[in-house]
Amino acid sequence: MQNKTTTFAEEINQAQHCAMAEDNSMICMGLGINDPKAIFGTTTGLQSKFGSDRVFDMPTSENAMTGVGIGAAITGTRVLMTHQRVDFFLLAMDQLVNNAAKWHYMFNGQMTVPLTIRLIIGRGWGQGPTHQQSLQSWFAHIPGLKVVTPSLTDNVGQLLYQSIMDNNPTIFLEHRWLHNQVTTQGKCLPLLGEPEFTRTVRSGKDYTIISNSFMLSEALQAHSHLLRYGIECEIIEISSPTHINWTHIFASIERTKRCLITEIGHTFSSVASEISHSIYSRYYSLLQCPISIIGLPHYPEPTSYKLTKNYYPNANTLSLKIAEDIGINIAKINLNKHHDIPGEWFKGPF
Amino acid sequence: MQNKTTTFAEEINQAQHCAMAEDNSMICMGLGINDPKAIFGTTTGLQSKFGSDRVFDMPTSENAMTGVGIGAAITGTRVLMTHQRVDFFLLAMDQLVNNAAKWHYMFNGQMTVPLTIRLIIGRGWGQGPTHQQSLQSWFAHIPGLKVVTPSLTDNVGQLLYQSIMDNNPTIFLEHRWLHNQVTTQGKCLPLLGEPEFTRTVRSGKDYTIISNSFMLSEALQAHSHLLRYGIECEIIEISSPTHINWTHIFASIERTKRCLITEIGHTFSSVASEISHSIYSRYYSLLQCPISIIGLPHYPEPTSYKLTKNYYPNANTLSLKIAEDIGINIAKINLNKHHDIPGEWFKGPF
Amino acid sequence: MKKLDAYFESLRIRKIEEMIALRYPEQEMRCPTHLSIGQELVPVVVSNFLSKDDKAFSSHRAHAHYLAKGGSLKKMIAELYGKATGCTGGRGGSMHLTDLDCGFIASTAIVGNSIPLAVGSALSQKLQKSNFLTVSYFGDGATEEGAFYESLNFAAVKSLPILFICENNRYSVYSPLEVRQPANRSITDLAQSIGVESFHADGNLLIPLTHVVQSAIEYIRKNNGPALIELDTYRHREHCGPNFDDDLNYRAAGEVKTWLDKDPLKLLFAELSADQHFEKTHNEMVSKIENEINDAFLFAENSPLPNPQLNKEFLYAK
Amino acid sequence: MKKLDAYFESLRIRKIEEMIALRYPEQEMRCPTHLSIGQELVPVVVSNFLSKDDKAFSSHRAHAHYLAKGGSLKKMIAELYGKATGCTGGRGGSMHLTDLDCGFIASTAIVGNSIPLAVGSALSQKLQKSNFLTVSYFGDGATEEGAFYESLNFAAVKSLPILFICENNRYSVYSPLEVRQPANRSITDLAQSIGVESFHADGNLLIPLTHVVQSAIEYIRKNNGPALIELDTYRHREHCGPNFDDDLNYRAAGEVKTWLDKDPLKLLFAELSADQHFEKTHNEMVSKIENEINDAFLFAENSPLPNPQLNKEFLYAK
Ligand SMILES: Cc1ncc(C[n+]2csc(CCOP(=O)(O)OP(=O)(O)O)c2C)c(N)n1
Ligand SMILES: Cc1ncc(C[n+]2csc(CCOP(=O)(O)OP(=O)(O)O)c2C)c(N)n1
Ligand SMILES: [Mg+2]
Ligand SMILES: [Mg+2]
Repeated sequence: MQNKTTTFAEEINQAQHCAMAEDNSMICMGLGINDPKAIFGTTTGLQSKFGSDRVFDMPTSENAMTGVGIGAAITGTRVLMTHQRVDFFLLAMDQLVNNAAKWHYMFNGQMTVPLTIRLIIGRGWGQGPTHQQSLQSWFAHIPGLKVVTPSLTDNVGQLLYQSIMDNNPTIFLEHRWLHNQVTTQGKCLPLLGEPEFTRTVRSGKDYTIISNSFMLSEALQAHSHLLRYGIECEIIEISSPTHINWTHIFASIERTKRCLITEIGHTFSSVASEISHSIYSRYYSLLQCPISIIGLPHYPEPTSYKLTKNYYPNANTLSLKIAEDIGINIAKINLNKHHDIPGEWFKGPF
Repeated sequence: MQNKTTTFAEEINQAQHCAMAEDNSMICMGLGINDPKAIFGTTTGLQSKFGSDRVFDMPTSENAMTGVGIGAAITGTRVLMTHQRVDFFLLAMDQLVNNAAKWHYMFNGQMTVPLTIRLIIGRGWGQGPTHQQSLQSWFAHIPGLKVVTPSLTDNVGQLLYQSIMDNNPTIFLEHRWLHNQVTTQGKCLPLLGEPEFTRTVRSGKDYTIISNSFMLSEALQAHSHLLRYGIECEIIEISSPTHINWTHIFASIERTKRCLITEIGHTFSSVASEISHSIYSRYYSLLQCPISIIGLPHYPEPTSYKLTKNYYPNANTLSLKIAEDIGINIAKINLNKHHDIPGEWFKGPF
Repeated sequence: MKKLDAYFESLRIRKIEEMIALRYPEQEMRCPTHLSIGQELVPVVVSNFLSKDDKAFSSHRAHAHYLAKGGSLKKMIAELYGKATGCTGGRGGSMHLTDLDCGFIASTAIVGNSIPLAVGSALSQKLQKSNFLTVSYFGDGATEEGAFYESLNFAAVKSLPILFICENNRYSVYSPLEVRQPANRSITDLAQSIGVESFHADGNLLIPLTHVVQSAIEYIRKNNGPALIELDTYRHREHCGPNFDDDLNYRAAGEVKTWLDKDPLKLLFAELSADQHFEKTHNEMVSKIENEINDAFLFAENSPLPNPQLNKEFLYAK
Repeated sequence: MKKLDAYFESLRIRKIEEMIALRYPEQEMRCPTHLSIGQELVPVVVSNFLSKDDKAFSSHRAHAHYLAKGGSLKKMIAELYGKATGCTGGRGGSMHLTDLDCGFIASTAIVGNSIPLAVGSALSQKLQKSNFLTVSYFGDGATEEGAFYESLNFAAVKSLPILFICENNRYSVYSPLEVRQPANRSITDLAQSIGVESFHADGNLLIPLTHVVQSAIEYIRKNNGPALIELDTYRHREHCGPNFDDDLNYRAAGEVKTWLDKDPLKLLFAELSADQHFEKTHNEMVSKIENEINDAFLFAENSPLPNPQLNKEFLYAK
């Protein structure tokens, strides 16, 4: 039983079920939350279990609905809202930044905002310029928001459950390509545990990779590939860019003296730039090579299959850069698959 | 005549008059554009000169009006829109990011977006949490936007005129406290000149200060103060964070080997982090001290006079940090004035 | 609502705001401040039908809404003075008022932006099966924001117990309605066609105002659905700040005169003065109000300043 | 509009989309694709009243709007195939179509987000004193966005020459109107009360549809003011993608049947078939259409792929 497999999407689903059961006041809303596709299967069963007062579909009104979520949250209702793409949520920045982020602060601690907003990052199959933005760097720039960026099936449930139960406004940035990621159930961290927002997921002495979201999957592949050449990379997962444990990162850099930071979105003025600045400011005289940031190129994503081939950095981009920093030659991994789908199970169209 | 004084606001006004005269298709819109206060005096005379078809007030509909501006721009109308605070413009992020920034790119160069959006950064007199945000780092993070951040009266007219005449969507971030900044008219750069987006405004061999917007005024004071101690700071003005001349910056760092970057907004994932990352990645083994970033603390601005005393870094914050980096002791500048007003001329309330 | 109560409650708010106006030039209330002078009767009548468990939200022009709902005067004045005893300890200023004890949840400074919050509060009330409602105050300008429209739509879809109060004072800062809304726009009809039961009255006249508020609240309680009231009103002074600004001529002199003649306090005073006992009551009440106001200003002035060392506190909730 | 023209123009679009549906599973058109099958008659009739100098904007479901306006079929299919010859060279895909030659300015993928753009285009037309107008196509879901409301308000304030076409197909993805809009909502009445002259018709019936489009366009040209038409319509297939999805039961079987019976092509075919010459014309037209479609697919397949080396191009305009 303990070893049955479970997916990232199932863990997300489970976390919502448990939170709804735990807090009777909690509500879940989102476009299509109870439709036949149940937001990529992540909201299955919620409405039938908890009723349509607590779990409901809503109008295409991202801005006001975010305000409604905040208004409900500050008056005693725990709220979880889901959007199928980050891009749609650009309509709600006023409510997010001017209200949610500042509320607890500007009313001097008299109210809290127990609101979590799941935003799904799209990728592939021609999502194109307006269906694939990630914006973790925007959210992390604003004081008062909590940003959570899960990468792995073992802790995604815990991260979501704890985000929901936390009394701060939280942006939960969920990558579409992780939904089918599998792990064995026994390996999942308990929902009730305290999340470790900065974790070492692979230990190594030669090089530090700081990563999150789908880029961590690429980092894991790069890690295995480089091991064959005797290079031991340490991978540090940043599952909350607003709650980084700097000591944890610094300890790794002191050992490896080399580092690369992945960025799930664009890199200019990004969380990665910030991490780089912090590391350099402490260890600039210790480092053996410059810190690399690997993220999206500085232009919108085109739609065509052909044009996106190299838009997303992958395990090869990472491995080659690391090998170069260390000064060895390596072969490329043979990534014999379509670059625009997460796996053969995906047949489009969304 | 040439030497009559002129203000930052007058230069802004003049640039708009000239642009409207130059391009007959151009329109100007904004809340209160033709009201008795004429947006802090910056839009005076536009409507009476160019008529109410081309210069008009508008509904409080920031989101759609931005879309209207884009729609007009792509169909042959040059557009200038003004908002009295950056904070209000948070309502328009969908139009800005999903349309304006990407349009030329995603339609493969077939259309251009000659749209400039003046956003005024508030400060002081209890502007508080929702009337003082700057967000240059957000805008600069998005590929396809041009961000312009004027600091000085001598080039603000040129920067605005050229922004308007440029066929790219441009965010013109104008600091409220600069409006009364005075210079002699002869010192203003010609509107028709090509802007130098990265300029050395003070030369010095000991230390590089990279700055923009109102923080540059503080940097200039720090510069004079430090000169008394024999410290020669070089001040580099970044009047467009999206169009940085890196060679220019790098040349300065090679000489001074020390540097501080000011940030007009919050510093986490900021333009300053990005500049720091770039400098370090090239010169980490050359630098004699870590790069400092000086911007707003990581919490919203409170309103009370008492609570904001140290919210904004000033000339002393900069001088003391620089003196520390260089290893000398200096006295503080006596800033004998209210910290929440730009000058005695300001009596509230907005 | 009783004339005498309506008059004195409005007068109290008027006098509070006049004192703010009087003392604003001392430069001790250092924050943008939007006075409600001229518009007091609306929240007085609305609040007359509410209890502490009903919630209220408002905008930048919130003083009268806060006070009428029962918000602490001392805490409000202390807030304007940026003191630790202010209703947000000096963090929010005039545009961010709150007094949870009386159900005044919050005012916010971005036009239209507290309307969805109020709808969220009504959603909470519905989910909690409470019998109370939420009031959302905003101006005519706010109805131009998509947030207004989206909020009304959702409130109607979910049949939420919310009363939208639109104080139509014809201006958004200096901009008249004509440059912002179509010529024959009726905000009442608009709201009705969105799906919210809508009413309209002159906000300066006690009897129709009372009647319409009562009808709307009865409607909400009976139908568990939202209602809106559009009320014609007028602000006497400048948009933001303590002064009169009719020298700027953005409002026609005739228009200003008509509305000042219709000042709700003037009208009520005239009616009440017919009663010979009124003068005495009036004098008593005025001195009571003035004492209360003086106390509040003394309280504010003597209150400690907040401690900037605590500026980091409450960035995140525990 | 003439029955025969309406029929064949709609049939052409239907057959194009059916071919897309047929070939989509080959996994060569790798982008989200929203078919208009069932809703073709609306843009066919609207476009019948437009010239190339009238502009059009649309949403995610744009194929029929683009084609009816005169957009190049070859460029559209090539776009779906991600080819260099596509209308945006492969950058925008199915959701970002453009053909400036015919005045189809753009479709965009964020719900409601092209409505303000269309208003901006109408503003340009008014400023340029042109006699042309702009059409803005969107769905029932888009009317829930504040952008819709704000756009109509501004178009009314400025009396802009714009025709808003709301294709009410009752669903937003799988969500029925009931969970998104109040029970008795009429989009037509709503738009009217915002200040836009509004009309309503069954989008499946040629005669009332033609009539209403003609009236609205006459109104715009005569009054220099905006108009809106709400048209009842129905999409036959899934929201996004090539398949039928009624096995999912999100639409009642009876409802689906009623609407399929009212398929505008079916109705027109039945009427036209009364004429004995029709069969011949029909066969000729069908083979003409099929040839055109085959050519377009061949063109797309044989077109070169775009060059990713040029990916940086056009980030900024010169
Ligand atoms: C989104 C936004 N846009 C603009 C402003 C500037 N502003 C502050 S109050 C105001 C007027 C609003 O008018 P109305 O809603 O009628 O309220 P009134 O001031 O008349 O009470 C404006 C435009 C703002 N605070 N927020
Ligand atoms: C702002 C935004 N929210 C959500 C979506 C996801 N989405 C894409 S199409 C669609 C349905 C819109 O319904 P409607 O406007 O009625 O158009 P239809 O698909 O019925 O033609 C939705 C919700 C989106 N693209 N943009
Ligand atoms: Mg008003
Ligand atoms: Mg629809």
